[in-house]
Amino acid sequence: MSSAAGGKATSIPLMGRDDEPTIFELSEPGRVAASFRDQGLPEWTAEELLPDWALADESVHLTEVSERDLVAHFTRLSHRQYSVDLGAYPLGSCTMKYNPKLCDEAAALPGLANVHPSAPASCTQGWLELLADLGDALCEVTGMAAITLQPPAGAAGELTGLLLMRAWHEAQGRQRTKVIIPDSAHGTNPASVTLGGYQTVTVPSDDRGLVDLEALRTVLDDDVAGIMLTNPNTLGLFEEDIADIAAAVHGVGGLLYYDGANLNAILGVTRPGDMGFDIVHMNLHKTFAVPHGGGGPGAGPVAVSERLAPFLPGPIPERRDDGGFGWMTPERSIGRVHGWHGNALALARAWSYILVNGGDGLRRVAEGAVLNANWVRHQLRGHYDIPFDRPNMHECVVSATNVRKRVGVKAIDVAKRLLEEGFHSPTTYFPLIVDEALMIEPTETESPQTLAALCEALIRIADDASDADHDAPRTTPVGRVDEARAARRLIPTWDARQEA
Amino acid sequence: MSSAAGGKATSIPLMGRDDEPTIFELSEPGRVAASFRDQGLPEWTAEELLPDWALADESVHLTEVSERDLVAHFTRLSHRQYSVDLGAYPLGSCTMKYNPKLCDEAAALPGLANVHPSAPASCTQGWLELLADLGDALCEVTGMAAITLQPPAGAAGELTGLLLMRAWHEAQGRQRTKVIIPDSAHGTNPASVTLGGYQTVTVPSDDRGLVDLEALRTVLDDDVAGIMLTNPNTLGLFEEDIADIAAAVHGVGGLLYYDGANLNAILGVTRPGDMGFDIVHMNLHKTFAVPHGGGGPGAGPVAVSERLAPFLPGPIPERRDDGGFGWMTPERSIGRVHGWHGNALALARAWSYILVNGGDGLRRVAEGAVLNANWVRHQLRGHYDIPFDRPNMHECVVSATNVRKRVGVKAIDVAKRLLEEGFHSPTTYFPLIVDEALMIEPTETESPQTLAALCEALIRIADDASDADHDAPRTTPVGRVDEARAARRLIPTWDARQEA
Amino acid sequence: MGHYVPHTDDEIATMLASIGLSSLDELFDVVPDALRLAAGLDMAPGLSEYDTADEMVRLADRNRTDLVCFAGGGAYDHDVPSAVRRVAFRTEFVTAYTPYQPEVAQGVLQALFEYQTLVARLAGVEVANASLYDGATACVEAVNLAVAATGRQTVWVSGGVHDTWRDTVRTFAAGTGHELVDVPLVDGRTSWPADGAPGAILLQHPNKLGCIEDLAEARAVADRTGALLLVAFDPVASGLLRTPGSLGADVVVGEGQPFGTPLSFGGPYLGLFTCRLEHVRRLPGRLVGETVDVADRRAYVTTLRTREQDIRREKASSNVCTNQTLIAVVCAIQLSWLGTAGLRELALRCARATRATHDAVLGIDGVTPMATAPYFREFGINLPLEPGVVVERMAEEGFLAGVPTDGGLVVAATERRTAAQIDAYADALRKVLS
Amino acid sequence: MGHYVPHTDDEIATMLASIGLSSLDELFDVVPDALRLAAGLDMAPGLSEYDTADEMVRLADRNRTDLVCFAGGGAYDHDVPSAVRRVAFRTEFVTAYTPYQPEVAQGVLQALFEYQTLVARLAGVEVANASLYDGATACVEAVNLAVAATGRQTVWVSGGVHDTWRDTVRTFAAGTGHELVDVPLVDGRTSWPADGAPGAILLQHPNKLGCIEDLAEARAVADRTGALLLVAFDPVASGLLRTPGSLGADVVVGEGQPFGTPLSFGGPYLGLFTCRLEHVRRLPGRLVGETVDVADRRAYVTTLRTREQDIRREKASSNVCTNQTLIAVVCAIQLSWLGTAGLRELALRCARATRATHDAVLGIDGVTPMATAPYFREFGINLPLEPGVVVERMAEEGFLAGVPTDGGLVVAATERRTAAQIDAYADALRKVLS
Ligand SMILES: Cc1ncc(COP(=O)(O)O)c(C=O)c1O
Ligand SMILES: Cc1ncc(COP(=O)(O)O)c(C=O)c1O
Repeated sequence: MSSAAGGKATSIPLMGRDDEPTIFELSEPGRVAASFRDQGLPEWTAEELLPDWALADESVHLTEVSERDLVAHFTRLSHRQYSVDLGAYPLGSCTMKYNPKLCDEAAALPGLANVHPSAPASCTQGWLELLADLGDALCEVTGMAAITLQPPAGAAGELTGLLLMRAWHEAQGRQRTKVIIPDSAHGTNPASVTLGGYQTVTVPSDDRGLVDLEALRTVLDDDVAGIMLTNPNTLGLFEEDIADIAAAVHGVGGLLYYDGANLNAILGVTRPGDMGFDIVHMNLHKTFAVPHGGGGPGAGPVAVSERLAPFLPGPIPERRDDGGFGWMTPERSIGRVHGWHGNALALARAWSYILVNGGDGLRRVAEGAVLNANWVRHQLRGHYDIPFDRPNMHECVVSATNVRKRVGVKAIDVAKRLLEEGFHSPTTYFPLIVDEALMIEPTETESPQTLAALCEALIRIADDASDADHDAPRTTPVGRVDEARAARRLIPTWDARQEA
Repeated sequence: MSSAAGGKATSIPLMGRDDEPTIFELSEPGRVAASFRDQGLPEWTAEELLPDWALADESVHLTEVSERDLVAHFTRLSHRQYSVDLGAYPLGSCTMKYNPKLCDEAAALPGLANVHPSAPASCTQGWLELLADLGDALCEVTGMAAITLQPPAGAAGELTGLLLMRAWHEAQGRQRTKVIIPDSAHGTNPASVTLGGYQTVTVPSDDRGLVDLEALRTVLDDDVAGIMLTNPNTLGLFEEDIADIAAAVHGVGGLLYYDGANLNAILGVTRPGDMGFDIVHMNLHKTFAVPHGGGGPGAGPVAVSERLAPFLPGPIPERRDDGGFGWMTPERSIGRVHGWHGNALALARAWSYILVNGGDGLRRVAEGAVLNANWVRHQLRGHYDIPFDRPNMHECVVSATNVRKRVGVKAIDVAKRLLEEGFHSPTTYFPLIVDEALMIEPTETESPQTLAALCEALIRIADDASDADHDAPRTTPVGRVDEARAARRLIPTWDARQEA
Repeated sequence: MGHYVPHTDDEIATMLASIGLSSLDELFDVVPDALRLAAGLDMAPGLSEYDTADEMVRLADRNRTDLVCFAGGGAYDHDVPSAVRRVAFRTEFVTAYTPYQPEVAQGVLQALFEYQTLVARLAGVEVANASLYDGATACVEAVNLAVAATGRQTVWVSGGVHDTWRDTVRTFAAGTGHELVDVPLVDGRTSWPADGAPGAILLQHPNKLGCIEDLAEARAVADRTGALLLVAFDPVASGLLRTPGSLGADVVVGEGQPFGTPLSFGGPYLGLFTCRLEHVRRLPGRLVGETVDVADRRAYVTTLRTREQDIRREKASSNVCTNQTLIAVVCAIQLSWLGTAGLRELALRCARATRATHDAVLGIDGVTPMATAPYFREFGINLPLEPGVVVERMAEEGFLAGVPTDGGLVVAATERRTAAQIDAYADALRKVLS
Repeated sequence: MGHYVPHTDDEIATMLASIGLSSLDELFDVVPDALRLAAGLDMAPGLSEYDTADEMVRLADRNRTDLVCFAGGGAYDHDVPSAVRRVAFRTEFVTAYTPYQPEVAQGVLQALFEYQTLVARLAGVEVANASLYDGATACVEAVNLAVAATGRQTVWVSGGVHDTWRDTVRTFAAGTGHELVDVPLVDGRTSWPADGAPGAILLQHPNKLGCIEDLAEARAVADRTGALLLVAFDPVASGLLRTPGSLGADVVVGEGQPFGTPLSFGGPYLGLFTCRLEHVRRLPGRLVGETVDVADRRAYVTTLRTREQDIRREKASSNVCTNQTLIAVVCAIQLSWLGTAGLRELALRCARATRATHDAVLGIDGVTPMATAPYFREFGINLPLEPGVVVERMAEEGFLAGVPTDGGLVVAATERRTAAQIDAYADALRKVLS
C-alpha cells in the first residue's frame, strides 16, 4: 500500500483561525446585490396595491451587501467547514460515504428542478416514471410490497410507520398502547413512538449485544402494537435471532418496524421483508448517496408488506396499463405526511445512484462497508475496549473506557484529538449502552490506505493519551467550544447578541 | 462605515499548512475511477485495429485513484489557494475584479459549450451572432472600425498587432525595422516586438512619469514602424500628450499600438481610437470579467482602424443582408493566429458581462476603479514613497524605498507581510522604472471598507516594519518559498523528483 | 458496477486474510442461511456514469418545463441568481454532516446562525430554529408546541390553510390525538367561532386564496380563548406587510422555498419555524447559538440540545433529527442577496404582476372572484368549467394555469411574469373558456 | 446598471471629498477635453442578470447541438465526467491569478506540477510547460524553439499537420522570418525531401487524415539533416501508440482539449508543450518546479523565470504571459480520473468506433479512402459530391459529417459513438449521396 491516505484531509488542520464577521457586520447602508428582470408592468406603488392597515410602516431589515462581498463571505465560511469531500468522516450511524458527483448533476437537471409540484400528471410523466421506478427498486431492495416516498427524513418515516401501525390495528378493531424498542435504539425511535401515541417499552440487550429474546418474550402481550428494530443494530451487529423475534411479535399480533438507518450493511445480502418486517423506512441520505447537506435534506421512504399497503399515505405514483403514469391514493390512506411529494430532488439523486450501481453494485457496497468496518475493529483491538468483539457489519463500536481509566482521557477527548489528525470524529456516546462509546462507520468508499491512516491516528491517540488532550483540538478554526455557555447565555440570533 | 471589510479574506490562514501528497502518492495499483458508456460495438483488440510497429509495449503510466480520492485531493488543493472569491487581490496591471457568477453560467450553456468549431455557419448562427455583437461592442468601446476575436491573450494580441503593422507597411511598399516602447512598458511588449521581427527602441519617461515627448521626437525617423503604449500607462497615469505623440508618430508614417491592459480605467470616458491609435488589443480577462483561472485562459481581441481592416486575421463573423451570419476573410489577411476562433467561451463570458453592464454600467466601472485607486494613493501618502504623486487612474504605484532605507524591509517583504494580513499582494518590482515598486490596483468591485482595511494593513506594515518581516509570511500554507533552489535544482515533474 | 467501492481484488484478499476470512461471503456468516438472498437482487446491472446521465435526461425531458407558471399554492416560481446557486452548493456545505463537532463545522453553524437571524426578522419574533422539513410539517410542529404549552388538545384550524398542509396536520393528529376543528373562510377571511377553549388557533396569512387575513382579530380571538396564535405566513409578504410577530403571533411558521429554491416538484423545500423566546425550550429541531471557544474566540454551536430526541428520547419536544440545513443555507444566501431593499422590491413586483393578472382575467366572461378581500400574490377565481379541465386545456396552450381548490382556481404571478406573458395567459384562458 | 460597483452615493461623496474632488467627472480631468467621450458609449443600457441570461440562452438555442458529431480535426467529442467539472471549476481555481505569490498559490502550483508530470509522460519526454494557448500556437512555439536552438531558419512542415495549424505557423513566420517548406503527404504519409538542411522538421502524428506517421523514419531524416524533430501529437493516441518521445522526438506539442474540455466552439483549448530536458532553457511559457519553503516543507513555484518576457523582455524565449492554466488543471484532473487503464480504454474505444465507422461508410457507392495507411481515430474519404455540400446535407439528417480537407472529408468517431449512431450515420450518408 502507498503511504499517503486519500481520505485524510491533510489540509484540515489549518482551517482558518481568524473568525469571519457575520453578514450583518459586512452590511453597509445602501449597498445592493439584487437585480430584477424587466416586467414591463405599470409601476404601481404598495399603497395602490394593498390596504394601509396591512402595510408595514418600515420594511424588515435584512442585509445590505454587494454580490462580491456576499460571495466572498460564504466562500470563506465554506473554508471553515469539514466535509466528506475534504476527508474521511467515520461518523457511525450516519453513513458518510462519498456521493458520486453525477447524482448532483442529475438532481440539477432543469427538466426535474423546474417543475411545479401541482402540475397535472399529463405534464409530469417523467417525474412520475422516475418515482415509480425508484419505488419498485426500493421495494426490491427491502423485500416489501408497496411504498410511500413522501417522508422527508428517517424520523418522519418512523412516525409515518407508527401511524400505519396504528391505522392497521384500528382496522383490526383493536387499541394497542405499547411499542417495544431495544435499549440500543436511536433517539428518534422513542420520540416517534410518543408522537405515534404509544408508550415506549425498552427491552435490554444481552451479552452478545443483541435483543435479549427471553426479556422480549416477557414484555410481549396483546397490548403490544409492535417493535422497532434496526438490523444490523446500532452496535453494528446483526440480530441473528430476528426470525424468532418476528415469530414472537407476530405471535401476539404485533408488527415489526425496520429502522433502515443501517441498510447499507445488507444491500443485496438479505432483506427486511424476508426477516419478517412489516414496515421499513430507508434513509436515502445514508444508503443511497443523498449528500447530508450539513444536516439535511434527506429522504425517508417507507415500504410496507401487502397487508399494510391500503393504509399508505397518498398520492402514490402508479403505472397505467397504457404505459403512462398517474397518481392514486390508497383507499384507507392515513393521509399525506408532506406538503407535496417528499424531497423529490433527493429522490432523483437516489434513483441515479441506483442506476449507476445496479443490483451488482449495491451488493458490492454492502461488502465494502462490512469489510472496512471489520478491518478497523481488528486494528483497534488492544488499544480500545471492544465491548462486543464479534464479527460486525458496517460499523463497529469501541470504548475509550480503558483510556479514561488510565489517564482520564474520555471519548470526547479522543474525538477532538482526531480532528487534529485531519479526520472527522466518530459518533460518540451512542449507543447509550456502551460507555465512552466511539461508533466508527468507515463506509465502503474509503480506501484501505485511508483506513490504515485512520487507525494509526486512533491508536496513537489511545497509546499517547495524556492530560493535554483535554485542550484538543488546537489546529481547527476554533478551539474546543463552550457548549454550556451557549445554553446558559442563549444567543440564537445576531439581534439577541446586540441586545445581550 | 462598518468595521468589517468584505474583501479581506479573514479566513485565509485556514488554508492547510500540512502539505497535500501528490496525486501520484495517492495512486494505488489497480484502482480505477473511469467508466465508459456502452457502445454496443465489437470488442476488437488493439492488435486487430492497429499495426504492431505502432503499438506501445506497455501503456503510459498515469495514476490509479478512486473518484473519491481524486475529488478529495483536488478539493484540498483548492483550500491551499488564494482567489478573488476569498478576498481582495490588488494586483496591479492584472485587474483582479470580482467576476459576476452569471458569466460562469453563460459560458457553461450546453448550446454554447457543445458546438464543434468546424460546424458550418448554418448550424452555428447563435455563435456567429454573439461574436458579431461582441465585436461591434468592443469596436464601440475602443473607437475602432474592425476587429479579430482570435487572439487568445494579450500577448497574442500584441504580436497579432505587430504583424498587422508589418503587413500594412509592406503594403505601403516600405520596410521598417524599429518599434518604440516606453521604459515603463510591460515585458510582453518588447518580447512581442522581437517576434514581430522588429527591434525595440526604448523611450524614457519624464519626471511626470509620462512619455518624454522630446526624447520621443529624437528617436522618430522613417525607420520607425510604430509605437506601443498603454494609456493609462503602467504607472496608472494618463498620457496627457497622447494627441501630440500620435501626431509625431503618424508624422513619420508610423502606427500607434494600444496595449489594452489598462482599458478598465477609461471605459466610456475616452477611447484609444479617438486618441489616434491604429491598433488596439484588449485583455477581456482584465476588463471584461473573464476570470483569470490561475493564469489563464484569457482573450485578447485586436481592433483596428479602417485602413488596417483589410489585413485582419480571418475568418471574421459578418452580418448578412438576410439577417443571417456567415464567415468572411479579409482580402489581404495576415492569416489566422489561432487554431479555431479564439477562446470562444471566454468571449461569451465577456458578452454576458457587457450585456449586464451596458454602456452606463461600463462607465461606472471606470469611475469606481479610478476613484478607488486615487483614494488608496491618498491613504498611503506619508507611509510609502509616491514617486509620481499626481492624479492617477485605475492603479497607483508606490515605493517601499523609504522603508528599505529605514529598516531594510523591501517591497517583497511588504508583499509577504500583506499575505499574513489576509490580502493578496500588490504587483511588485514593476514597472521597472520605480524601485521597490508596489503597484496597487484595487478595482471597482472592492468596497470602501475593504480599501480601508487594505490601507490600514499596508500602513501598519510600513510603520511597524522590522527585520522579522523577512520571515513573512508565517500564516500561509507554506512559508517563504525558496525560488533560487527551484531553479538550481530543477524538479519540473514528479518523475524528475523520483530520480533526483 | 460499483464504481464507488475503491478496493482492488488484491486489497480485498489482504484485508480478508488479516481478519481471518477467505471470502467476502464469509463477512455475512452471521446472517442465517434462510435469510440470505441467494439469487441476489432482481435489478438491472449497473450503468456507466454517462448511460445513467442519459437515462436521467430522458426522464427529465418527459416533464413539461416550457409551461409559463401561474401556479402557487405554497410553491412559487421565483428567479434565483447564479451567485446563490454557485456559493450555496459548494461541496463543503453539500457534503458536511450535522455540525456535531463545532470546531470543524463553523461554516455551516455560522450560516445557520445568520439564517436564524434573517428568518426571525421576517417573522417578527425572537427565535427561529435551524429548519424543518417544509411548510406543512412546520404546521404540525407548531400545533404540537401549542398543545404542549397550553395543555389543551383542541386546535382551531382555518380553512385558509393550504389544503395539503391541513391534510398533513390531520394525519399526524391521529397519533397525538389532538382534536382539530375546521374553521371556514367567509369571503376569503377566516370567521372564528364565537366560543370554545382551543389550545391553539392556526391560520395562514395571506391564506390559500391569496387573501390577507386580519391578524389583529385573530390575536383577539387567541386572547379571548387563551389559545396560542399560530400563523403560517408567506415570508415574501413580509417585504410589504406587517410581520405576524408584530401583530401578536406566538408561533410563526412557513415555507421557505421562495428564497432560492427552484420549484423542484415539491422538494426539498424549507420548513420555517419561529416563535417567541418564551417557547424556546419547546422548540422542535436544532437551534444554533453563539458562544466562545477556549481562547474566547467567537464560535457557534447547536444549543439547548436537551430538547432533542437523541438526549430527551421519548420526552423530546419533537422527533426531528435530519432537517433541511442545506436549503436553509440557500435561503440565508438568497435573503442576503435580496437585502432589505430587494425583499421589498420582490414583494412589490409579485403584487404588481398579480394585480395585472387579476385585472386581465376578471375581464373574461364567466370568470368571477372567489373572494373580494384584498389579496397579495395570488387570487382565486371561479370558472364556468371544472378547474382541473381548465388546467389541462391551458397546458395545451403553454401555461400552468393555477392550483385548483374549493371548486375554483388560485392564480399566482411572481416577479418573473411579464406583461406579455400575462396578456398571453388571459388570451389563452379566454380561448379555453369560449 | 453597474450592479458590480458596490459604492453607495454617500460613500462616493465621502471618498471624493477625502481626495479633494467634488464629482466623479473630475477624476478624469487629466483627460484632455478633446478626447472625452461627450455623449457616452453608443450602447444599450445594462440589463438585469435574468434578462442577460435570457439573451444568452436565446443565442445558445440558435446553435445546433443536436448534431451527432463525427467531426474531429483537432477537436474531439469526448465524454467528460461530472467529477472533473465539479472539482476543476471550484472558484479557488477559477478566480485565482498567476501564482506570483507561491505561499498562497500552492493549490494551482501543485495542480500544474501534476499536470506537467502527466503530460510529459504522454509525450514521452522529460519536460512539459504549464500550458500554451492551443495546439496551433504550440506548433509556432516549437518552431521558434528549434530555430533558436539550431540557428537555422528553414523548417520543413508536413502536409499532414492540420490545415489551420499550418496557417497559424505561417502567419507568425512572417514576423520571425522563418522559411517554411511544405512537405506533401503521399498516401497518407509525409514523404520527406531527399536533401536540404532545415533547422527543424515538423509533422503531426497521427496526421490530419488520421494516419499513423512513421516517426522512426522522421527521426532518421532529422538525424541526417541535423534538424530537430518536432511532433504535433494526439495525446489520446498515447493510450495505445508508442509515444513520440520514445521514438526520438525533440519537441512534442499537441492539443489537450480531448482531456476534459467540451468542444466549446474551438476554445478555450489547451496547448501542450513538452521537450527534452536539454531544451528546457528555451522553453516557452511558465514552468512549475518543486522546491521547499523556509521550514523545509515541500512547496511548488514557477521557475527558470529568466526565460520569460517580464524579466528577459526582448530576449525572452517567447512573449507568452497569460496561458491556459485552468484548462491545464481540467486536463490534470481528467487524466487522473482516466488513469493508466482508462486512457488505454479510451484510445481503444475511439479506435473501435472509428474502425466501425470506416467499414460502414466505405461500403457506400462512390466513397473511397483518401489514404490506405493505417489510421487511429479518424480517416479521410473522397466523395462524389463536394464535401462542404455533404456536410450541409448531413446536418439536415442530424449529423456533423466530418471536417473537409484536401477535397475530401475526414471522419472521426470517439468513445461516445455507439453502433446505432454509426449505422444511422452510414444510412444518412448513403441517402445524401444517392
Ligand atoms: C439508527 C438511526 N435511526 C434513525 C435515524 C433518524 O434518521 P433521520 O436523521 O433521517 O431523521 C438515524 C439518523 O441518524 C439513525 O442513525
Ligand atoms: C500592461 C500589460 N500588457 C500586456 C500584458 C499581457 O497580457 P496577457 O497576460 O493577457 O498576455 C499584461 C498582462 O499582465 C499587462 O499587464
